Amino acid sequence: MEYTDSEMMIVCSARALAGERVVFVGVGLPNIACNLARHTVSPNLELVYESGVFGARPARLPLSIGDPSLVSGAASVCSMADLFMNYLLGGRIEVAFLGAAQIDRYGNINTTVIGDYHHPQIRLPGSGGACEIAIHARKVYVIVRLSRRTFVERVGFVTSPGHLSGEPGQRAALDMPGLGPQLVVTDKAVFRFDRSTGEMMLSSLHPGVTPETVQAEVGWPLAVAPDLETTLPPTEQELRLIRQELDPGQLYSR
Amino acid sequence: MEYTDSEMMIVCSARALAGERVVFVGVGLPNIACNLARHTVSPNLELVYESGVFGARPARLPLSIGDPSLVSGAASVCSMADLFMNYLLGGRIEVAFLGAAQIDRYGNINTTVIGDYHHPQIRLPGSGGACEIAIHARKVYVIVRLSRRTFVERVGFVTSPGHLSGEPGQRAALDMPGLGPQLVVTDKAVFRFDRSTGEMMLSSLHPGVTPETVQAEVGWPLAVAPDLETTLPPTEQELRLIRQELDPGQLYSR
Amino acid sequence: MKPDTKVMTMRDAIATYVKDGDTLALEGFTHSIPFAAGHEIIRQGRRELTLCRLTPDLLYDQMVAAGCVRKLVFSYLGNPGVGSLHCIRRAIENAIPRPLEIEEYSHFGMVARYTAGAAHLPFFPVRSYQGTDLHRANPLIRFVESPYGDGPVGVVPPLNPDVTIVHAPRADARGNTQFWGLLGVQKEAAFAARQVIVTVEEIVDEGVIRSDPNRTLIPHLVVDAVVRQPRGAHPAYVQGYYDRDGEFYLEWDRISRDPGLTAAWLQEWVYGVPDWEGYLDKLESRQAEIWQRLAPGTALSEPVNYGVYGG
Amino acid sequence: MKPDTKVMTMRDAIATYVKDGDTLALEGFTHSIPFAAGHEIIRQGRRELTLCRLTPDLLYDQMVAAGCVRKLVFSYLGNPGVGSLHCIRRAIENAIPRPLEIEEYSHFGMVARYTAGAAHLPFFPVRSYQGTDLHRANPLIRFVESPYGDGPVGVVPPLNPDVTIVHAPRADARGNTQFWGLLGVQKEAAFAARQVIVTVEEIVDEGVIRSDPNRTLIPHLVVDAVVRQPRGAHPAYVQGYYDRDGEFYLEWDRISRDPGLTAAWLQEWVYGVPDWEGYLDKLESRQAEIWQRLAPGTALSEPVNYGVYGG
Repeated sequence: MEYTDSEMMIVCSARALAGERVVFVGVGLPNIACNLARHTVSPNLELVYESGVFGARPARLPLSIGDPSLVSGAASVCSMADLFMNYLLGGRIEVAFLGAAQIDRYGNINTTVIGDYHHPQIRLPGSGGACEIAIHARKVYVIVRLSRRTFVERVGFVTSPGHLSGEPGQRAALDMPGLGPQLVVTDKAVFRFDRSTGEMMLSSLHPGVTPETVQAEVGWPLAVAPDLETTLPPTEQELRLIRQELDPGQLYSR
Repeated sequence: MEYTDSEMMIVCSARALAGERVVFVGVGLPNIACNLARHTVSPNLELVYESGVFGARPARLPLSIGDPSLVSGAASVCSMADLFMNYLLGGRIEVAFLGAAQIDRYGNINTTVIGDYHHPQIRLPGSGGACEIAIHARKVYVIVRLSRRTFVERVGFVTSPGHLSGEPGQRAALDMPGLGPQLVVTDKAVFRFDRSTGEMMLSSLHPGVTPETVQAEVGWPLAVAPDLETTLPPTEQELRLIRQELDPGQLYSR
Repeated sequence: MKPDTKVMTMRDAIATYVKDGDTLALEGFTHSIPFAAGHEIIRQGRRELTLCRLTPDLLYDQMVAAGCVRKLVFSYLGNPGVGSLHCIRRAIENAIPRPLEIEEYSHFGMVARYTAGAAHLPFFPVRSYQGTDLHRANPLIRFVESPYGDGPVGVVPPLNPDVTIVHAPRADARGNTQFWGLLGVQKEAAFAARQVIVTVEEIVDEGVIRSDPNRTLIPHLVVDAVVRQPRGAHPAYVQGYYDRDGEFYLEWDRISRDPGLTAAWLQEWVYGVPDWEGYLDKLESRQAEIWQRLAPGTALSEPVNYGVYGG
Repeated sequence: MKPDTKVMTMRDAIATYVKDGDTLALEGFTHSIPFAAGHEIIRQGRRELTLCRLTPDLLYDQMVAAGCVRKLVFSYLGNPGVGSLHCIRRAIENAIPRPLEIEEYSHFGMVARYTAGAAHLPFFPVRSYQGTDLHRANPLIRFVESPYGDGPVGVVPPLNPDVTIVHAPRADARGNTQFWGLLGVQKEAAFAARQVIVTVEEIVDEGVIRSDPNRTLIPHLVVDAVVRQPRGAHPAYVQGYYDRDGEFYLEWDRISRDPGLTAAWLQEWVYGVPDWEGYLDKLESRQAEIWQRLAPGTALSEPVNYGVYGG
């Protein structure tokens, strides 16, 4: 069956939620991925939204993390102070998804600015909750399209810390409870991180993609996992769920 | 008309609420005093309860600050975190009432222990919210019966700071937003504090009480206000309100 | 993460989650105090407990008298509206039935400790304690210099109980728990705990809970056991369910002054009954009209519309 | 203290309480954003404002484009689900229509600033910012050493707006204001402010409010003005009243990319109408079916019993 890049990213993200129980979910692809995981690899997955919602049962595809459909019928809705303090800092989040305008060799993420902070070339949205998520969630999964503009040797501004300069123990020394980024899902490949060097490494190539294609879009000499795999394409069941139930309007998965 | 010591204490406390708008109220005499003030000198007085209640309309005389009658029909009921943070520390309280097991020359209050802290002669209840009240409420009114056991030169343990050692500016130097104790209402007399020395001084004698009677129950040479007054006895209206409306069972005002 | 089916008997919930030596918080400010759970802890003979609570109230007085307790973490020791907690005073003043260690704060200090515990903050600023002797009595109360030039600020450390137990009006079977009336520190104490037992007046269909998600202060995410225990807060009250049994608070003042009477009371009302149902049976056999006496009238909240979006 | 009669027109409320140079917080996370109040501020020509908000959203994009704003205090600059806030980007990147000072935090940093502001705490610990460049960009983010030996902890200072404006489903005439749905930081921002304006879908009898006191997150104690302004959050939504007008969020992306179109839009929809009723009339004249399109179905909360005690 044919599938889109977005569908592949959703499927890879969903599969990586196998065995996980509590996920901090952003809107768009992560939202669809989390719901796909609930229908497949992780039926008891609990979704927590930054906006204050736990245990949502949306009657439609939510258009933002503040969508009213997330509230009606939810198990609990709390203030943002309670959400950040009691869920995120409280260590209840096992996996969180982040996007990135830039991500570097060690998984550090920039969503703040391109160019000088005070005289920016491009002003990006900023942290939102990403800085706290990167520090406190036990694992971070990044969803981002592969591009040389995005995958840079060193980000110009660290909004959300990854493995910092790569030396082991740095995160713990800076009192970060979370393990940092564990997975980067793109439209061409999936990356993991080398535990001893903190460095991003190519872990799985989507069907038909070569390592050279990936390297061309990455701004540093890319490490390759010894057990480099080819990503299993989306199954019929996964595609059916995405297309018929989770994003019937193909708003995000097109 | 005849009246009891408690009724006199209630009336003195209520009158001192003239012009005040937001009072932090304990149960018992302060509760009745605040409600009497609403019926007389301060009709717009707002009552805040440590338990989390604002704008209570109790259908009966509440037996504790946690009484369910304070909740039903209240304007707002919040958590204790919100009550302490947003009302008390937030500087919204103009007057608060405190009791005392010991109170000293400078209005410092002990409700923790008589004797050594670790090997106490008498273990008292402790602070509750009194320590924060003494620091943050703009003014503190103390209601306590006059007794040499209670009015001591120096309290054995400071639970709730008053004017400390009396030197002006000490409270501000310790970052205390409130002005400290302004009034001590007893069954024999009313005391205020000298602004320049921080010292308690006899301000008003209840009818028939002599300065000597008061001095006999106070453990230091008592200063006397230059304008020492005789307390006006409870009016008929005040007594009627207490007896018929506010404490018809004479639970506290007997 | 917590399993999906959490409804247990009180006996099983306490036996499963409460161990000798644990640090426990049985919270509820005047309102909805988990007496039934506390009695079961006494009955099961737990020992060497550290008990945390703003206001130990009669429940901790009873648990101290029963010899369950090594240490008390608190901010106000009183029988509200009545006077002293005599059993706790005996333990502190005279080491009866055993020495009792104490760790003492003010109310806001305790609130801040639970809040910091829930959020895994290393400390919480309280802007309190300056000019008092409380930080001399408790070296865990400390001061930090404000980095904005406001001088030293009192701080307290996080409190993370092994088990928090709260009593609530209603929850669903998974543990989504709703509260109304005085909220105390129940939410903070639950999120701060490693394990949470919720005892409730009613277990309701999850549709009831989900019709009003803003009232769910404790989500199933943090709940380990749900125990249906109607009237489980007696002699305290539950807003809208029953009134406080003020008579018992007065009677306890009389009983607790005397170690012999206290022991006899524990024997009769706690050890001498198999469970809370036994306690309630005994109560009703003595006072046939008790629940009529304590019944409030009805005052329903006006509903709000959450709206249906999509579907 | 606040007077008893607080119901005012939007025009009077803004004219009375919002001054040039003020620090304002118009809060509401996606939900219940006070657009009507913001438009009135633009219409009255306020200048040199410092605007605080976690997510500036379209409202602050419009206020920046209108030249009201000197400085922005924020944590996320985005058109949610759509993309950039083009007017704010133009101001930051190219000083159009004027230079815009920024002071930037993360979401929890902003939440913590309001929380500290409400409680008059000199700082609030967030356990964040280590390993980032955010504290290099904003020197108000600092670190203190934990007195319990946990190392340096990120802290933020209190935020105390001159005026906080929130939109809510209902309040009584004195200002007791109830919320359901997403709660954002409305409570904290209100308690932190020197003055508070509440705009509401409905002003209800105080009996409605007092039937459910736990839902009153902002008490009349801190409220200065109550403005009845149905549909006052359009194009944002109010839970149970109307849906988000997603089409306008998309349209604003197109309009706001072009300074000329932006100016024309402000002229037509803000300066060119006398008040929010004028805006709504124009909206309905263009889209007769708009409120049917945005109407949610009904999903009422199950009532709870608070009980009648005494009386």
